[in-house]
Amino acid sequence: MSEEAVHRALGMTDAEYDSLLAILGRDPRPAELAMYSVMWSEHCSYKSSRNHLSRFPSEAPWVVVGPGENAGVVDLGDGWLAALRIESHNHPSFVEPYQGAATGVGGILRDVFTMGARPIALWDQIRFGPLDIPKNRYLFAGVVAGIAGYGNAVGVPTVGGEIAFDPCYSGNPLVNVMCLGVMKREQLVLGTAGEAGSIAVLLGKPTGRDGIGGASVLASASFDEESGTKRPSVQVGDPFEEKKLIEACLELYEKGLVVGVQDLGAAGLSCATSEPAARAGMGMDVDLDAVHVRESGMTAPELLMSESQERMMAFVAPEQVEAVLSVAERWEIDARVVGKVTSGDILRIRHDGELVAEVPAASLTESAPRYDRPISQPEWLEETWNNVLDHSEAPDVALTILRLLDDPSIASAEWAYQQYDHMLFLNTVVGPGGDGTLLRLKGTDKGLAVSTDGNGRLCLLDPFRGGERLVYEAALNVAVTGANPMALVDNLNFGNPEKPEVMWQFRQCIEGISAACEHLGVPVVGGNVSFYNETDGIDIHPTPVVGLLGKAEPIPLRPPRIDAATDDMELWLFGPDVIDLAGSSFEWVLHGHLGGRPTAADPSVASAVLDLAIRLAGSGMTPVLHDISDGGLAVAVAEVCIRSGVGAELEVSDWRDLFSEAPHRMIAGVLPANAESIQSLAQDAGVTATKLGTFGGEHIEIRTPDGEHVVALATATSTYHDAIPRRMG
Amino acid sequence: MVFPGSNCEHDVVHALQLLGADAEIVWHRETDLAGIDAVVLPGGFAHGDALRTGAIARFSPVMETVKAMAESGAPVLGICNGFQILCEAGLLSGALIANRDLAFICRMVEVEVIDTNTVLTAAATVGQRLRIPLNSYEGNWVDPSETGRHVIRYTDDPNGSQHQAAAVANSAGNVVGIMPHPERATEALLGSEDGRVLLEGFLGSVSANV
Amino acid sequence: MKVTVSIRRRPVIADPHGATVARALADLGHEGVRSLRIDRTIYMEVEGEDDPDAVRDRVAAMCEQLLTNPVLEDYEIVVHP
Amino acid sequence: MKVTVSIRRRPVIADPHGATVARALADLGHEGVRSLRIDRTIYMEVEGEDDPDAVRDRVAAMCEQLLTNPVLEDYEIVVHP
Ligand SMILES: Nc1ncnc2c1ncn2[C@@H]1O[C@H](COP(=O)(O)OP(=O)(O)O)[C@@H](O)[C@H]1O
Ligand SMILES: [Mg+2]
Repeated sequence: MSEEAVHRALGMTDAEYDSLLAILGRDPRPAELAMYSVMWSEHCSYKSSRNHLSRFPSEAPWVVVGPGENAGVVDLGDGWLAALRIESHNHPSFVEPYQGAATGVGGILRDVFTMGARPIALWDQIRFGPLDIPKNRYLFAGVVAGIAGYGNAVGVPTVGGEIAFDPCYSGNPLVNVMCLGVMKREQLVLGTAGEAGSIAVLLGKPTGRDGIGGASVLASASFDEESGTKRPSVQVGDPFEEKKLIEACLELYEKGLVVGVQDLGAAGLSCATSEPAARAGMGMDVDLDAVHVRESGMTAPELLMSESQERMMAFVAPEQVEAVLSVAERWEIDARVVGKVTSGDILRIRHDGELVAEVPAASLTESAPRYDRPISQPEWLEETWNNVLDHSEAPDVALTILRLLDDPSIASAEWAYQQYDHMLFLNTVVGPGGDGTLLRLKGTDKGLAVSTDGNGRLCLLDPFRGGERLVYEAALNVAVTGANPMALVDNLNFGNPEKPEVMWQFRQCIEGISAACEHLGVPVVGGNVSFYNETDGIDIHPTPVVGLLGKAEPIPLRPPRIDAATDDMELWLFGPDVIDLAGSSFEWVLHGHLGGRPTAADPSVASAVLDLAIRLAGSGMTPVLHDISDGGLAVAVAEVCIRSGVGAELEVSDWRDLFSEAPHRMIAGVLPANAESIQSLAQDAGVTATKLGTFGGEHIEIRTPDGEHVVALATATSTYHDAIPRRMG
Repeated sequence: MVFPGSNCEHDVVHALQLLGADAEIVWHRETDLAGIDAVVLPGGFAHGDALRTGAIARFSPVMETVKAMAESGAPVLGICNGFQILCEAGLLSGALIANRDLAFICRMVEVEVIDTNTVLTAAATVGQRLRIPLNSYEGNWVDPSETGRHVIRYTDDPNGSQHQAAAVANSAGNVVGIMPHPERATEALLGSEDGRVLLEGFLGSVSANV
Repeated sequence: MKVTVSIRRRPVIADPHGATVARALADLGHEGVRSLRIDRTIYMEVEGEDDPDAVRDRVAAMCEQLLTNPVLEDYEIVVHP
Repeated sequence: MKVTVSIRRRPVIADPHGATVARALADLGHEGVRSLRIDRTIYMEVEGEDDPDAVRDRVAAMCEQLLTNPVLEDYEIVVHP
């Protein structure tokens, strides 16, 4: 095979190959070609998205580390820092759901403890096709088992997330995972190689031929013929090794034994050598013969491209190497000295005594190609906006509520989160099942709240408004626990970026997310992009997922909970009464309709409602506070009733109020004695407050102009809890 | 006692300190436990649950000393994975296998105390019902020999455990294994304080023992 | 009719538990274990005494559909007459 | 030297995995499975080509000490010459 053919087989375009020739001024050696092909891949170089990601606001006084490192880091005050990051493992999870999801968890954990932080919690955002298709049940069960299997065993609780089902994910499930870590300021470490003379120590699992399909091309072109058949399609995660790696690294940080650390993920050693060197403006000499391996006879390209899990590269001052190796030994993990940082900017790699690569370290990262791909608004969009559903006919409200509670995207996710340890570390104050998760930070009076949200239908109908509303929804979820939004990470799951319509959706979502973040003063500190989520040329709905971190200080003594309603409470609604059914669960679940144009967020209303939510949560006067999202007011009330085991009676002036998913709205359970003070709080905030009715009884009774609609609490409860188990059999 | 792969050690220490005990973490390679009056084997996944849960941990150097202490009557408590290790080590009878429904279960369960003659249940009363979080995949206790004393039982049957046993003791009552996590139920803020009566009983029997 | 299905992870796929056990054996002083892998075996009693080949085919179908993970594993069926 | 250790759970001990799989097979329309149990098999490469009996004894020692739990399991060692 000619070199040209090889670079194409490695996914490099001729133009990219030419710029590589220009950089080297000669033909690349096989190992060099291997490194550039992975480092310049979409996944590692963000070549289609970089230009757009720069649009995100990423500055704020409390941002310690913004996008560009393995995880974002923000200042929590009193010497505490939080590190957060979100990442996708969509395609591997389709190939092998258990291991795909498991290794996704392992990867995001490494991104966080690479920064010096101890990972304290995980959130999973997972999306599949409908459960009536066996393959989707298999994928769903496998992914949940994989997250549980790895997260529980590695000893990091999975305290929340999101589960959604839609036909567009049938051939392409989405598996995103977010991780939050905390550390004392002194422990912060960056992914830098440090000064000339620093020693590179490779920690963790031996390197095997994992996830290097590409290398087979090289191998068969230049090395042993049959080695192509030796390659595993799937990587197997080892949470036990990762647990030891976490403890070992944290001890290294506490003892101040490292100058920098880089995890090995995509692009393995290629990335873990070139990136830290480039960040430090240094070069590096690397000896592949020193790398500990799982299989014999691995070639240089294989060693450089291998994505074997549970590995970290530490950069250490020469006099500390002994100490580092003994920490590794105590934790019973392998550690090898594999390289030395050099002045200048050249990355030199030897294997079997021979020089196999000699390239400018920075050229693998900074000189990676960037594309401004063509962008155009889909023609079908206008049409879709005009395709509105006629709502003159009132539906059977009671039946509609049950249909919505039976929708797996709305129903209880307990089937999944019961399989996750969500209590480890004794921090979980408000766990899965409500809105945002609320964690306490032991040794302080701080609470950390996180909500992760995505909405493919909204973003398909209007990617700008959808992106904007995602951020406001996440913010409200965090606010109802009493926390102030402070930082955001995003995971951009999109279709094929070579289609101008997809790039338009991508750009619009980024604009929407950015606009909301700018208004709220919330910086984007990190994220991830996943393109090419398509099946047979059909792209998924544009599905950005945001993870928002908020801080409550002091943490509320009695934070609002979804399950705290009692029969002596009044039911209140806060926020504008706007009717918006475009893209709603009502239209989709009941009518299979996806059309119309969702209303835009209203920034000033959003701020007012957020402030009110935070004040109410802190005041302890609203034992129940729950935002209105999928399924609208009716589902929000039903969820509170079901979780609390108490009925409710309420009245609305228009049945559509019950199912409207207009933003910036929440309901509360309030003791009559507090009703007045709460009203005045709302007044001060400039938020409309409406008493809808009261909690109590065995039924959810709703009065509309069309009459009285009654759902037995018992029926609602079993419907809501059985929806997923019933389908999973 | 911390084994590679344990993960509840800090939680146990936190809870015990909350109850006024002075607790420290001991690495599994230690052999000298001088000055230590009682032992807790915390939950987690020692050695990644390779082969059988607890199978490898039982050979850790520290376990020799733990056995000696157990025989001398010192209070020894195994929680979750710690329970599994005590069974593998032969300090408790029976063994733990996968939950009946083959799924990891993390949720609040209700248990009933049925025997108060152990270091863990000493401060509780027979028939007392407690809400404590369960968190395990291999929580299904089997004891073909029928020699184990089950001292706490689930009021429902979450995992198929023989006699619905949630906690098991040796005949002397100084070695106890419990599957749910009492250390996760010691603060109202986190949802339940029912684990206190167990851990307080355990600490009580420690001072009684020395 | 007794049937055994030996299911084995492909050699190239890592087996973390096997590696951990091998290490533990060495720690316990058991020398000379060059490699160790832990796999599943399924022991079945299947109707159809008269026709072993039919039984094998049926079990093969079970393996393809449910018993094994084709992405990670190979299997071997033994029918005991 | 290749050694296989078949570890089988005592019949009196429940086998949740086996039970679940048997149910799933029936649901999928696979008839005639009278009983089904899932057990572990350990495949080892052990030094000592010259002396199979010694190898067997060493592996038996590993089984007694670590590889099996007498409360639950019986085992059978096959040394492949
Ligand atoms: N959608 C996004 N929004 C903000 N930052 C992003 C996004 N996608 C990637 N980034 C940032 O780009 C950097 C490189 O990402 P990546 O190469 O995936 O890191 P890693 O190799 O650690 O997974 C990270 O700091 C990440 O936070
Ligand atoms: Mg990283």
